[in-house]
Amino acid sequence: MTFPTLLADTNADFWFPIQGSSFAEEVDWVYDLILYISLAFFVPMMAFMVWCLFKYIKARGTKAESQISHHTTLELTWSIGPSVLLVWMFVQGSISFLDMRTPPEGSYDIGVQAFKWGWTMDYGNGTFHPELHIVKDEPTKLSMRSTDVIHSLFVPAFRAKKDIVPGRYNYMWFKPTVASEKISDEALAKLKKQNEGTTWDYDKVHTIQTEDGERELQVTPEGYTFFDLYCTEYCGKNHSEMQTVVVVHETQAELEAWIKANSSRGPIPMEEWGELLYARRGCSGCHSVDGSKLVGPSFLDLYGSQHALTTGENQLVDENYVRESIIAPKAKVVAGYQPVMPSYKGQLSDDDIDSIIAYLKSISSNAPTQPAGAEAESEEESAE
Amino acid sequence: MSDHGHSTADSHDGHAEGDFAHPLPLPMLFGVFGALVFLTIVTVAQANYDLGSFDIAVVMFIATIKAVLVGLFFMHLAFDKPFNLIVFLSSFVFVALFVIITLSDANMTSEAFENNPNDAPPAAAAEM
Amino acid sequence: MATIDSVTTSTDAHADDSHGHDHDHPSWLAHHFDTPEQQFDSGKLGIWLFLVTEILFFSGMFCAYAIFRMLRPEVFEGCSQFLNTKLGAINTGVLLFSSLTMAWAVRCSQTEEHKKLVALIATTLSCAMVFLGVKSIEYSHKWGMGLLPPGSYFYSAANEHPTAQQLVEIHGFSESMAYFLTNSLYFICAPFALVAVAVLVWLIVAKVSGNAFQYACAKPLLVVALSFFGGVGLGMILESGGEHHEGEHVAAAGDHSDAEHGEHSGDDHGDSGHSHSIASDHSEASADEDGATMVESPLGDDYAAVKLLAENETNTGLKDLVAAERTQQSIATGKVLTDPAASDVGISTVESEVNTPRQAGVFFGIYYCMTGVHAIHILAGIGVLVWLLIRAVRQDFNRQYFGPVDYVGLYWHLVDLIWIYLFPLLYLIR
Amino acid sequence: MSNATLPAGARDPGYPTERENYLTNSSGILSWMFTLDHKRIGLMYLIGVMSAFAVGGLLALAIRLHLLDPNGWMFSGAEANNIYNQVFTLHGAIMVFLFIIPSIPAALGNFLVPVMLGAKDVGFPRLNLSSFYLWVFGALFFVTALFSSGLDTGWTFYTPYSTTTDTSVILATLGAFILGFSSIFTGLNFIVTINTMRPPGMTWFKMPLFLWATYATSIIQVLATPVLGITLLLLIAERTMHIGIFDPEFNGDPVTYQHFFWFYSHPAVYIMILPAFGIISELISVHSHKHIFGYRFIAYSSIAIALLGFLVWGHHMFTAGMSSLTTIVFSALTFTVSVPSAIKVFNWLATMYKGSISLTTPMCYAISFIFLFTIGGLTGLFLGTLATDLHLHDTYFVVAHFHYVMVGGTLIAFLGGVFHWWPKMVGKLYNETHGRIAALLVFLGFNGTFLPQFVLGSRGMPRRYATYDPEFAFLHQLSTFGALLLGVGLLYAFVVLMVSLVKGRRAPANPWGGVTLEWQCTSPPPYYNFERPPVVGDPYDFHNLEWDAENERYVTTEPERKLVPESTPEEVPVHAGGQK
Repeated sequence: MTFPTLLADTNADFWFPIQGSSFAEEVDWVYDLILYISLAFFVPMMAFMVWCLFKYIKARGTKAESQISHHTTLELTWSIGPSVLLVWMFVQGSISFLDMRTPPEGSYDIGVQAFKWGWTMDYGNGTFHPELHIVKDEPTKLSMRSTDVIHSLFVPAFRAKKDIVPGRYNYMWFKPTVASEKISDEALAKLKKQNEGTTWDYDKVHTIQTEDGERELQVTPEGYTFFDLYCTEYCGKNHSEMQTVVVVHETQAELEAWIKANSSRGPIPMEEWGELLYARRGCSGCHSVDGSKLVGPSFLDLYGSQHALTTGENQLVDENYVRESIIAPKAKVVAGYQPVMPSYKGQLSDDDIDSIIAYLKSISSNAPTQPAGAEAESEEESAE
Repeated sequence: MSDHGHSTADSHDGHAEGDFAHPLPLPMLFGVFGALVFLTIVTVAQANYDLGSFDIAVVMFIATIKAVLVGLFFMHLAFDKPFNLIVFLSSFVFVALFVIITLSDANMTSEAFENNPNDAPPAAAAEM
Repeated sequence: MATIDSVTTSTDAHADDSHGHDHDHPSWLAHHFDTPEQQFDSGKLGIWLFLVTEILFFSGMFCAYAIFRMLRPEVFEGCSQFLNTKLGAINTGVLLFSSLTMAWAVRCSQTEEHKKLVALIATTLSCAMVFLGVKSIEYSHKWGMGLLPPGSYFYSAANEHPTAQQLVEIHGFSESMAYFLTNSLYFICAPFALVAVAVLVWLIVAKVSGNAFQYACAKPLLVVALSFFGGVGLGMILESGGEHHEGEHVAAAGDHSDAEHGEHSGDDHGDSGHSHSIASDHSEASADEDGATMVESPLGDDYAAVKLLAENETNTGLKDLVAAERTQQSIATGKVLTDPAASDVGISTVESEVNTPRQAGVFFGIYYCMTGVHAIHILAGIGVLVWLLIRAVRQDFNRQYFGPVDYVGLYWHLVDLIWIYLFPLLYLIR
Repeated sequence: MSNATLPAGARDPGYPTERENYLTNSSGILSWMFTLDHKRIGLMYLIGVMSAFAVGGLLALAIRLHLLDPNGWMFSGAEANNIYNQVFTLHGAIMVFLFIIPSIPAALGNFLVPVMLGAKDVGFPRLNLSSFYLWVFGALFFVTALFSSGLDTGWTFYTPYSTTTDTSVILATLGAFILGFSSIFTGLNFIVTINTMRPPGMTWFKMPLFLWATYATSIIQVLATPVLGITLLLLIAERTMHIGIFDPEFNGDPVTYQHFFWFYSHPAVYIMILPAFGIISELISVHSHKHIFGYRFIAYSSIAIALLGFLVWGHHMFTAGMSSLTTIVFSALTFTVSVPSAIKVFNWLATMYKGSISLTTPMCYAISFIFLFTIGGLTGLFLGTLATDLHLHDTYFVVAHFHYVMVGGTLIAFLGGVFHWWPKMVGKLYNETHGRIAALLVFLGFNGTFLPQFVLGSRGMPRRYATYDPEFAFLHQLSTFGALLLGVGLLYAFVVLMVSLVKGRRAPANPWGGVTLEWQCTSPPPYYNFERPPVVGDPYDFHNLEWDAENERYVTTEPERKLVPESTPEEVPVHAGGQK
């Protein structure tokens, strides 16, 4: 696998990943245009130089054949001549660029929250998910926000990129033209079984039996093939891990079904939903569940424990404190950590927060049996 | 030692004897100072009147006249080598370049600023 | 030419002025120049280039000023009212006068009037000191009121001059910082007082030991050092004169602010999250209702100032901001349960907490940067002028060698030039 | 001078005596520390920037070794990503601020400008020394930052990351601030020197092209660097006092910071590359023994690049959220800069045509330069074009592009310059064969390192990634092996130079056959450069040079030009009476 494939049925060429959006063809065309113009200059120039080397390397002391010092016509020609080509490149590039900056009316709007170090896509109606799911041939507009530092959203297959500057509203749009595939349920079940107990590795290449025979695929936990989505503006420690995937659905209905399935807890127990939220909403980037210290305190045995705050006070980790820390993370920061967590105010429903609390309780040995009492107690405390 | 002065104060054309000093006449210095003080009073006085959007223009105009006076006479650019004047003025060209482009870009993108007092999030800006 | 001209018997190249093979060089002409005029022209071009760098250096701050004034004109207009025009105008006059004396000093160095030269340089220096004295009154006054950059802004119209204790308790300053802020004038004056004493001691020592040269240097310098306090006095008189006007303005604003506090006591000072006993009276009144508020007001300490600015009828943006702030508070405290499905609060609409405006502070951030860097240039100017003064006492300059006076003069005029722009831009916004 | 085999009238300055040699005319560490001799200051700079380059180069190797494996090979543990981020930040900051910017102007420029000009020293020798010490202080700040808590912002110090990270941003920015002043003083000194200290006869168009390039560079240094100064100062103020200009948390705007930063840093790119153009113009002409082709076009294009360079900073920010209009205007302006750069390359090629080329070590570097810089320049077109830039911005394509310009351009030219003027600086000749092998290794290693990165970038590999997707592994490994080869080549070149100090043959005054003034004084030059102002001819007129095979040197056969007339010159030089 000298030049590994991004997707098994890729039409990626030597220079580029697969053309996944309506921009791709245009951008690649401009790229090729510049490439061929450049080669048309580069190759003859270098050939000329090498020829000169062969022809004019002389013994020391030999006088040069000519001492010509200038030739105004020639110089003017090569100064002005190439400018025409430059204008061509500029015009082509700018036309495509304006196209890429102007979203068509009625684009499908998805909110994007970028944070250190992860993504949350907002599908409306309280549905949030780290993966970007969109519909084929449907112009999609991303309204992007960052609350910490500058990030940049880049989907190579779409040839689209835009910085997400905190303090500003940032937009981008694209129209995907290639849909993701979904592997069969049996194959997915097999993969799930193989990956039991580990976090899902998106980058892992699986050998999967499909209708077209055996293929090498990277898939999401739900069995979709995908395009990579990177953060391309340096944003700190785990910048290189600030990646997610784009899944392109064949139809709007398919996307809506997926959104529905991910919109709320549904029938599953609270702890389990909390665990899912922990993975999906970016908590895992900063809070471990194995006791190791990352950017934030570990969640293991957190609930019910006492923590010193940066102000020097002691704080019991109870339901109120957890809720406050999710909504206003910078109000009470545990000593030894930076106040860097973004607020989840308005992004988690009460049920979501309760689920996270339930999940925290489930992985803590300090969790008291009578949570209601703790809550009442802390309310008294803060009333003082 | 001050008595040994070569009394070149009055001979402005120092170049003739290889002398390049060019002392400015005192009345000129005092005249310029008087003009500067007068302009300061004018600029303070005009601040009491609301000239609307002309306000900044008027203020900058007065300040620029003052700056020109200081430059030409106190800094004797009026009598200096032209090259020095070019050097000095060129700096303003680059300042203008820097300020104008940066400012106009901030102006054109200001609707995207989250805490722009005049906005709610722009609903669907035609252009991003 | 196998060996080069053995006439050169110079000792060493690095001890510059002692270059042996240029016997016709006067002591003030550097070895690598041919004529005094070449030396002067080189220096002059050099200093002009340096001034170019200075202008570009300041351009960054002017650019920042222009951007933020364009974005938030009402904030700049409102905050400019806190600056005392009288002090600014006096300082402008002082600097203009110092420019006059400097230009005159250049003339004296060219005409070799040495005594006058010393006197004029000393006058220029004294003006610089007066300028700094007035500036220190302006600064200390604002620091005490909390008119600071956004990071530490704590101005509140209701309590204009908080005590050190209040600063510690309400605004979370460290005790030493609070002490500094409330007594900043003394801290600023202390080094100048030390310098004045040092010069006095020097003067006495020089007099006693009979060192005429040092005595001649120290005498004008003592006057210079003392003029700082002249400036402080001048500033105090004018500032107290200006207090009336400013006090009125602020008091009026304060009334409104208090009224608002009465109505919406829930959104009080940000640090009520730490809810201790709060010393300031209006906060105390609201403290009990505050109890359940766990969430820090994102507007933070300068909320009062934002409200103050929101008084302006034209300032709809800030009015909305204050309104939005209230709604958010009630949501954030958890008193109002939000159903995400119903309200559809998404990423693009949620006010992010870190992006909270500290509107007023930005003006003061830029104000301190611009005037502060300018003041640093004044200090640097004082440094070189002192050097010039000593050389002038030594009678170093003549009509062939007056470059240093001229160069320092140009620098000094540029500092003046920048103030000519700073004054209307900062003090005279309507 | 007593050489029988040469035509009558052949002249050569011979060798300096111990007392005249600027290296030996005074001794002791203090005579170096407090020297005002531009040549000694230049040599101290050379040692300084080479040490900085060594540190930056080792950091670069660490980066490449880490990227050998998709999950990181070099650093491990919980802090691996952090270490990687600090390493690439310091690599960038050290290379840019401590090496590339001062490399040619401050090290070679200090040595050459007065000598090429025919002056005794630069205009302000004390300022020159102080600018060297400012460089040292700036470097110390960086070292302190390195040893306190590192620096992980990237060399661009983008806000709000730089205002929130807990590494030593303040120390590093203070260092860069100080280095900025060092750079300003150097530039100011050169402008004054070139304007007022030219000897009689040295008109603007008789100046060697290296001086034109230096002059253009100095203009940028004086005009752009102060803006960096104020930007960094405001950044420090933002970090300590939260003044609310750049930090969105306090109502500032990060894009404003980028405008401020790139207003300096784009012209700074030309501070880095323009002097390299100057060196290559000298090298190509001297080693082809042929008059430089299109002197005026090359000279004017240097000035044009310097001025146009101020108009294009926005092309670093195409994806950052500028308005569409600004973006398109900046794109259009960006293309204009490519024209003067292309003019130079065409002229160099034309200079080689019908020349008499000696494939010496400096010439090898000059040829590498043309090859690599052309690639660097042409790939710039992809980044100036808006549509392709949106895809390529902040990917390895950009990394490869600027390394082709900065390393393939500036570093190669710097090496070429060092090898070209080494005999002049130290008075020793190095081994040509080994010098050429080193140049070849550097060329191959460099292409091995950075060619794969173009492909990586266009395939979507983002830059500044400590770990990466496995599909990029092969190209990354290729690049790492190239880097190792490049490292070996550079080390080899260094050894060649060091060995020459010990075992090298004594260098004649004119080993290559150059006509510019520095070849008319001894190797090494006397401390006073020229006893009296030299009389200047065309700096690229090779008619009157003859090869003296017996002594392996070039000599002048031209009848001795009249020195300065003892009486008052008819044409009054600029500094003595203005433009007359």
